Amino acid sequence: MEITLPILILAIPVCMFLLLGIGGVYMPRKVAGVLGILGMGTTMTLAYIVAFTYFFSGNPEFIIDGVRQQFQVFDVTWLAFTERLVVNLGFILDPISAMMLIVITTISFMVHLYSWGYMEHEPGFQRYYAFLSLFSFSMLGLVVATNIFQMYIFWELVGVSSYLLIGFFYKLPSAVSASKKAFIVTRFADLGFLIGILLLSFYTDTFNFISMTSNPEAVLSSTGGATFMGASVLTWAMVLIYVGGMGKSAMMPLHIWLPDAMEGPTPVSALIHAATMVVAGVYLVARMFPVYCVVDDSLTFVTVVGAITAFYAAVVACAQIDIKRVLAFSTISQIAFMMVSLGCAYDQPVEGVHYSGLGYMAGMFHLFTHAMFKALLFLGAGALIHAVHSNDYTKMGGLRKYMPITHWTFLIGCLAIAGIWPFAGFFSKDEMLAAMFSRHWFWGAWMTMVAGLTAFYMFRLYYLIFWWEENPDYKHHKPHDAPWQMSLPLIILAAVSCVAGFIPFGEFVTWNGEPYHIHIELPVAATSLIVAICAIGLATVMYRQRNEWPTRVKNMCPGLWMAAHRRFYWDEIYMFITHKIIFGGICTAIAWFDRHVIDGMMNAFAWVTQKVSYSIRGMQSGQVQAYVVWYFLGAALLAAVTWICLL
Amino acid sequence: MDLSILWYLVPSVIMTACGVYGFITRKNLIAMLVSLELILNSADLNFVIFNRFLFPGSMEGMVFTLFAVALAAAETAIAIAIIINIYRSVGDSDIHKVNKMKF
Amino acid sequence: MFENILIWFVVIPVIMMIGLGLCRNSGMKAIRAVMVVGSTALLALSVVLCCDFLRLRGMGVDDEMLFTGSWLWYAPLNIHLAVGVDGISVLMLLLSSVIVFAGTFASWKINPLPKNFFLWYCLLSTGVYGFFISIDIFTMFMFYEVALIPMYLLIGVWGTGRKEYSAMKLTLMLMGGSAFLMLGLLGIYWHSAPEGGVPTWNILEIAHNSAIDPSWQNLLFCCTFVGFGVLGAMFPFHTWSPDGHACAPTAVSMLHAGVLMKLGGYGCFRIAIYLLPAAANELAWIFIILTGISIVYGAFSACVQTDLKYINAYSSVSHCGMVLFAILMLNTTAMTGAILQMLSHGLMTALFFALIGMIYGRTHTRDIRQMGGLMKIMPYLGVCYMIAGFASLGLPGLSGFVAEMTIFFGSFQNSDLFHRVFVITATCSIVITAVYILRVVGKLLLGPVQDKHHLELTDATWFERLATVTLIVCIAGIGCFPNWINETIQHSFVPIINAIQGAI
Amino acid sequence: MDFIQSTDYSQFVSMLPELIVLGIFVIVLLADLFAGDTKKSFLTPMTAVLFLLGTVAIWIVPASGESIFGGMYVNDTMTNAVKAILNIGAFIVILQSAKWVDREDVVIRKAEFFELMLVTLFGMYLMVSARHFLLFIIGLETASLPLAAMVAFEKRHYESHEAAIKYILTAVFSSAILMVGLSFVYAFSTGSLYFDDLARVIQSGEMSGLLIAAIAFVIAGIGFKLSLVPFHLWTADVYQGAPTAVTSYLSVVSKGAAAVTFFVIFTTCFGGVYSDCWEWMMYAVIIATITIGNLFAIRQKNMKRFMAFSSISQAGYIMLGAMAADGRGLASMIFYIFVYIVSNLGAFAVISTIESSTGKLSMDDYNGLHKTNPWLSFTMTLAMFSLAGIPPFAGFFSKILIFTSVTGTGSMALYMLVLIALINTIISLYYYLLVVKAIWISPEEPKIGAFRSDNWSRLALWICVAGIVFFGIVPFIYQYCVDSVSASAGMLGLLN
Repeated sequence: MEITLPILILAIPVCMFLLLGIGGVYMPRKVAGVLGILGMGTTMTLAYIVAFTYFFSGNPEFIIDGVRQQFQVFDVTWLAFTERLVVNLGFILDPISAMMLIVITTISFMVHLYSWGYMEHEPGFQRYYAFLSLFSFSMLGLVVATNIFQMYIFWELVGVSSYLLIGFFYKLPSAVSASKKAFIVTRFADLGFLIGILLLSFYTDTFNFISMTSNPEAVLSSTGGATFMGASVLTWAMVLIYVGGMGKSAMMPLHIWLPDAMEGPTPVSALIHAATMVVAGVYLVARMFPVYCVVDDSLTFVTVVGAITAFYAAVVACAQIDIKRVLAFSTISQIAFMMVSLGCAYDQPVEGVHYSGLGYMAGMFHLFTHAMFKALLFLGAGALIHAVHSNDYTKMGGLRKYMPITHWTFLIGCLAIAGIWPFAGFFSKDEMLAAMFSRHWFWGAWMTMVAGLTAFYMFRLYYLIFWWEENPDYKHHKPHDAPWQMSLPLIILAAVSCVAGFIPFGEFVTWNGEPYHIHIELPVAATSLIVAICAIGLATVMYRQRNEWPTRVKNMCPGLWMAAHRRFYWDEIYMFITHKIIFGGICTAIAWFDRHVIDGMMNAFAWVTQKVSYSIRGMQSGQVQAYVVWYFLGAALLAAVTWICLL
Repeated sequence: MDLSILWYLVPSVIMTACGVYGFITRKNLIAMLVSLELILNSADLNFVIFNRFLFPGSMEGMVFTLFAVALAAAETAIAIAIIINIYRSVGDSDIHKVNKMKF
Repeated sequence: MFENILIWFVVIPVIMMIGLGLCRNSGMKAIRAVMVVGSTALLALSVVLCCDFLRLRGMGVDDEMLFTGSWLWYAPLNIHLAVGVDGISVLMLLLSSVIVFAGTFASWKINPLPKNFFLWYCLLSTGVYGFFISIDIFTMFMFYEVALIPMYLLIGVWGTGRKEYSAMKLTLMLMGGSAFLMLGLLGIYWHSAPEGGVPTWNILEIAHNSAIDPSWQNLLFCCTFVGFGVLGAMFPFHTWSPDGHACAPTAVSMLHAGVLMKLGGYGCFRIAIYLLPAAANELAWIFIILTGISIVYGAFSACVQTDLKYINAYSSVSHCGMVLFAILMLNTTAMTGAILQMLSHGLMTALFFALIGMIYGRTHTRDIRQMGGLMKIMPYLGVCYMIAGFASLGLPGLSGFVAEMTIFFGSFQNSDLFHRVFVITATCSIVITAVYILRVVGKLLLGPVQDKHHLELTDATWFERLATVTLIVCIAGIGCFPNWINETIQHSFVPIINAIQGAI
Repeated sequence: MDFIQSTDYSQFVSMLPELIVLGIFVIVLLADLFAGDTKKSFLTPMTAVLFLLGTVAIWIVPASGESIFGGMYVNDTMTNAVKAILNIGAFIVILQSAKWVDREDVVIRKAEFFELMLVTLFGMYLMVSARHFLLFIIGLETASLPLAAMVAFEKRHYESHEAAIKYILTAVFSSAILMVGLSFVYAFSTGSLYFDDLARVIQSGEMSGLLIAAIAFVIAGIGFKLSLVPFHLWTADVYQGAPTAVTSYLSVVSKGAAAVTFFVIFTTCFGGVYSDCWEWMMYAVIIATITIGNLFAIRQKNMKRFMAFSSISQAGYIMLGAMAADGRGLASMIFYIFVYIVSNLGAFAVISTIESSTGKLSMDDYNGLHKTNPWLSFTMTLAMFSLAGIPPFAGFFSKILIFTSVTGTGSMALYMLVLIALINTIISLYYYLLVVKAIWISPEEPKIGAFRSDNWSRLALWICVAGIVFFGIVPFIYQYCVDSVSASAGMLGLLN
């Protein structure tokens, strides 16, 4: 395939960023918006063309007797550390990158469109579109990375664009601190990523994904069985790399930045913190999947972290008041789902498991569907906030007759995430659970429970927003549906969420490129469906209209509720560590030490010199006779000492 | 009886010591000058002695002494002149009164 | 003599000084004219040199030094005025020219005594250029000191705050360093020749003779490395840097942090390591510990400062520590990273100090607690400051990232535990850097406006924009297309690495 | 008897420099006598011009290179070079004293001032050329006694008298000690006080307490003129009290002559016991000199006293050349002296100009000087930088060259000595910068109004500035020192 289109896919957003970033100040906001949308639209179409060529052209570059190939469109040298260790910038086409191209460009375009309505009256409209383009560029660069270093580069770039977008309302201190928090936490994770890359590249002498994943055993052997603190070096490397993923994908304990990130504009949350950037971690694991498989411990680590996070986030989501926070935690939990399902995948046939790579496929599938319906939910939430001017469900309630479009689309989103047939979530979740059961019954059961919780809190949210009871102040200002630029994306995404489940995903995306025919695992599907429906029923009972149940439940175990509401005090712990220990303890101490000890030493020299010079002034007494005494003694001493020394 | 060199050297050493001691202890400028002369003379004495006892063949020590005496005279002259100046301006020839400049 | 292009790097500033001497003290126009013409000429000259150099290298001329020239100066002691450049010096000259150029515009409205200011400024740049072009350690040292002393007056007269104290401290500490340096150089000179040969000051000859016996090398290495390390702000000899930078006027901070501190790193590998390789192999660990400390130490101290200049001074300690740290790793990649870090740190710190100067010129405070929301008031400066910040915390696409990554990957080549531990420690600095940079950005540029009087302030003027844009373009240029620089540097390190390998 | 017969009075011809100085002396004397007691305004220009001509003559007329009076007196290129350099110093002093000697209470004695100065110069010439202790002593006294009169020149100032008495007493004492020392030396000799004969006698290995005492006393005696610690204590008071012109003369010219003489004596006649004995004495003395001088200079406020201590520590640096004790060392020492002359006289020229115009001498009076007298401030700054050894000014080169020559001997001890000296340069830099700070940085309003200094001192200032700026950059002066030394290396049996 020739190089033009891929180049353009990356070039258009970055040019748009420069154009809007530098020239934006001088152009009216409408122009800027239109430019941004058009740019993203073109990128989307190009991405579609590329992806479809990849999947359907049947070109031997892409598919050889039914097995999809990894194909590097281009791969140019950027920086040569040594002769062998060279950083390239390139564009890889393989099932997951093609799939991600579609996801990213679609959601990004939707958000561009939506923002035109949503951000209409905000100052810095042009800047906003510039940042969106920057983000799209970085994210696309990340998914098409041909080597892990390129991924790291764009990893940092998405981090900074997320920083910029979270802090878009930079006059609000909360937004500023949230953006700072997001950047620093992910940066901390990236440190792990970096060290992981250092280790890996030191042994394998390459950054390139294909050469690493094509024969992972070589990677293992290249480390020469080196171990550090009991674990093999490769395990360390992969775990550290995964730490980077944990940061971006908000796995525990590095999840704390994501809820705060909701300070950003809602479309941004939909784009970055629901659909695309936060799944970068999943994408990373998927990229390196074969290498993870050769060191099983790291894969187990992935699974465990995912499982804990999924449950934790789901529980916390049940006790949030801010609707965006609820969605944020549900995002965390869903990403954890994908992680677990990746962790449960095998890369070689296992007896008793009819398809070993199922977890991988399912995880990617869920990534795809989740992107769609979670973006839908966020955009819906955006519409609500747009109407009510508050993130808080206590300010809402009974909105269904005021905002029908929002209501229906939101409902579809909820059903999808709850995993109700025939919505998208059902299929992907079913596959994932099947994969988990095939690894170990425990994972399956555990995650089924989480799925139940998911259904519960989503419908709690849904009912509290659209039913419960009408908020009295609708009298003086009546909420209404959003303008078309905002409704259109909602409808499109809702439609996608309805049908996406029927895509034969396994035909396109599997860990080794061989197609796989999805079929419903009836027992698994049945259980998960039943659990979900029960959860929804419970939610209906509790929250359909105003009643005493919620308070009663809350009072049953107030401590638990409070803890869940305060997210089990993770932020407080972090606050303590960073401010009290690092700032208050280390930094202040070091600064003091520098000023008073090190600098004091230097001043002490000067001081001592001054003192000495003052104390010996008596020598110059102004008395000739004293002078002569010094003179004579000096001469005599000189003679005497020399005499003693020499004779 | 013939006197060994020591008989001559000891007095000169004593002269030196006295000179130094006197210079350090006396208050009066003139007295200090006198003690200086003592040291100078002891040096001259040394020269003469060494010449006489060690190198009877040559005359350098003697010549040196002659010059040294002359120099001593010149020094004394200038010193006296300055002492007079001091006496004029201070009204006293006490060395302890001339230590305005110090440290 | 004047047919050699390198000489002009010293001649032009001298001409500028003469020209300034002819200006009247109040003739601001004439003074500016001289400075602009001169600094532009220097910039052009270094660009020409750079292109010419690359052309020659492209033609396959691979002498160690190009454009060499040597003129006997003090015959009895075999002192020459010997010049010559390799890729590194060329880049350093380019850096210096860029910063001198930017500094000229950053100090457009300097007062009082603009004439004297620029006189000393030119003397300073003479020293810097001379240092980078000379390959005779005597003249090198001479230019080194030429570059040091004007700092005293530049800070003392035109500075702010406790300027007298800081100027004196800076001068004395740097001179203290150069005392040890001098001793080391004398030792190198007298031992430079093989038995019975004529001792020489010429770097290439000394390296070629490699006659210094190891017992002496250790002593001399410590002397020279400490001597240059003081200027490289190596822990614990760095305390001149915060005070000095905090009190210096804008252009001087720029030139000092941007170029002068690089003299330290440059000297460290050009003299200490290249001429004393055996000792370098043997004693590197001591200084690895010290520099490793200063990386983390500087970063941590920067976290709690409230004065903008102190923050950048401490971050300079951290970044320059990174330079020396990488040099001591004694392999091509890491040392290349060190040079990249020098360039990048030079540019971005210059940018930082320029911006701080501009902000200070408007708000008349450098205390971040008294400022806030400046992004709203002066968006241009705010954006530039953010770019500088991102460069400093190593954002891809800007120079800092390239430098740091090269350093990390290079340092990681040394596979023993000692090195590993310190490399990991060094990598931690990327997080701490992010912390203090974002802290400053958040307090200074974002958030609500703290002081209502700031609302009347204006954004950058044309010359300020010119100064900043020049630097930003260079930063982004290195950040986006690092490889040609990378290759140039790597090629220049070949002889040095060979010397080190040969001495093991 | 045969001495008389063999005496050949044509020998005097090869004492050309001395003859020239004496000639000028006589001319000035006669002019003074027969000119009647007008203001004698022609005296200064006449002396200056004659002196300049004499200097040029000394410089261009090649040295006879022969030793006369049976080797008592040597006139070779080295001594010629030194004399010429001393002449330049004296010339600058004449220029900068021009205004002072026309003050109404001095003017009647201005001829005497010049005469005394010429006499002392004559004495120094003898010192430098002497190869026999008798001639050396005569030269020393001729050089130091008239200085007492010059110090006392300010009749109306009490300080002048105090300075004079302190000077004369200590001078006589030290010369007495010196003579005692020489008498010991004589005891060693084979009855002759020729340096060469002594050198043959005094060989390493055969050390005795007497010899050590002798060497110590000689060091003390010459150290007095060089104001080495602990023989320096007169320096500060005398420099402070004496007329500024005399102070500057004392601080450079007599020091220079003494330094070279010291080198000659200790390398020729005591050369044999260099490493056994006096190397270590001088080691201690030099460290003490540099350090103590610096430590005292830090606190000084009176500029002349300040310069006194700075010159003490400078003397320590000069004597480093003697530690090298070889041709390179001597050459570097002479070069250092030359550079030191222009730098120090540059500083003193500024001080005396300011003093004679405003009578201000305290460092605090210099605050903000640059506002009123930019050129004087500029000169002072250059002089301070040069004294502190800052490139590209001459002082840097003299310092580095002398360090280089000292380390050239390759002994570790001398490396350490150089390190100590280098560290001391930091302290010295500190107090030199204090002056610069007062001039440029202190915010107060200037206490010294703008004034226009007379042309003589202008000329002096210009010469000094030119010297400070160019002596380092143009290498041929050092080359000249090296050549002259190496040409006359035979005359003085240099070590290694």
